Amino acid sequence: MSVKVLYFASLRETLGYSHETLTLPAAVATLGDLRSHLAKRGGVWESLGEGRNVRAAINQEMVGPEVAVADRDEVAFFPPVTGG
Amino acid sequence: MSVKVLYFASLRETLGYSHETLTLPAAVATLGDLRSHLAKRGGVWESLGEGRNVRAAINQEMVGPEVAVADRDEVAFFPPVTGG
Amino acid sequence: MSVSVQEADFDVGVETNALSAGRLDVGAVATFVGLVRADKLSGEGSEVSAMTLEHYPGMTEKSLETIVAEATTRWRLQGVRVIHRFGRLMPGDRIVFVGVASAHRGDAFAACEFVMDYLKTRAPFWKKEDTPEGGRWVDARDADDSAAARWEE
Amino acid sequence: MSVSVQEADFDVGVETNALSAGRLDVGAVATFVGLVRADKLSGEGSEVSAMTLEHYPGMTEKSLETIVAEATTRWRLQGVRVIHRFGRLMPGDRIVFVGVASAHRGDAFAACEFVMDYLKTRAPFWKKEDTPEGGRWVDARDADDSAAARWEE
Repeated sequence: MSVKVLYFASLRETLGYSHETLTLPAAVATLGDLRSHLAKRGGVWESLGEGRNVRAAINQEMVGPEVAVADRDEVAFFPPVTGG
Repeated sequence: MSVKVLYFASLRETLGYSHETLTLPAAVATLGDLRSHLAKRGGVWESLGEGRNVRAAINQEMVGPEVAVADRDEVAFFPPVTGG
Repeated sequence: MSVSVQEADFDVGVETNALSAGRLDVGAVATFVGLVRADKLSGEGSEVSAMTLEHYPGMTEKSLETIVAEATTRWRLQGVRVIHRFGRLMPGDRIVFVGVASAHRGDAFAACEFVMDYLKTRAPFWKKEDTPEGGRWVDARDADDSAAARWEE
Repeated sequence: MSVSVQEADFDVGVETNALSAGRLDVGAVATFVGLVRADKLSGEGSEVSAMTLEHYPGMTEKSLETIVAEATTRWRLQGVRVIHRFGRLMPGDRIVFVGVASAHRGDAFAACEFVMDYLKTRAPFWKKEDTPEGGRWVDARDADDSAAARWEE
């Protein structure tokens, strides 16, 4: 399974990436799994770890960690929004 | 005691007067007294009688029937407002 | 803080922009425009072809200024503008403008709605509609009294 | 019902008037304009000299359209317009416009405030302020979460 991952705002700056394309191991089934998977890279990637205030969207819709990730999904991680 | 009395909107049309200057008998002390005094003229003036939905102002400020009327006051009677 | 009672129409863009022009401390401008509807009484089958707004010159301005002053004691506001027209108006015409500037949107929204609710029940204006059956004075609405009463708590 | 996400400024008068133009069934237009304040962090002594608004192209439009659609199911609305800017903005610049047209003012006010509250917590925009100490990402405010939560009942 391959997904595109986007990072925005302070998270983008911290990680040094705006996007990447990832091939996921079979154990990664949900958004929460993907987030833990990325956090395990260590260093700045711990910004995605449990307890950090990170929001996520799949295919441009904000969803919770229990939602399944599918092949070719566009997944995005970002801090709480501050528009308006 | 002499007061100027103004009438507005549907009340003005019903009474056929937009304003008049009145010399009040000593018994008329409050706005409520003045209203009863006028209603006693009978006919269309009963539109000012008790239980009719009439609002009033003294010197351009909306007040209740208990407020005293003073010499040279500008008193106004009108239906509930419908602007905006 | 400025109040106008006038026959002339007003420019919504000019009035809204004036509330924040030249200031760097205004983060929120809430406005309201009230317009003449043709279908006011459509439930009863009568279209409104025109409307005449009567007012009590002198008291109108005073009552609007009192309402604005009350709003400025309740919320932190950086500007309030109220314009109310009188005279003959056609369906689609603007009747009233209320604009409020504040640092924060909560204050701007609340104050703008407050001014409209109080204006509806306390400012001496009366509407008479022209319909195919003739002129008809608009009745005060209980809903307006309830709306104003919300702010009394 | 129309949503725009753009770098360009917008004309408040044009947008407000468009909500009722050519219609005789609109009695109320409520609008909100959000602006860049220079004193955002004045409590901490830092003036804001500029701001950059980042967004998530595609999702921004979708999220605003979802919010507008939700508003139209909750209230009787005759028009909704949302414009949100991105890119570099200076103090005093307009950021966002929300305009709502309805027959009655209660619906217009509520829907306008609802759209702003949801936009503040659900539309993917992020502000970075320039201050004398450098760039600083604006923190999300608990007050915005509370404002949005009001509508969940």
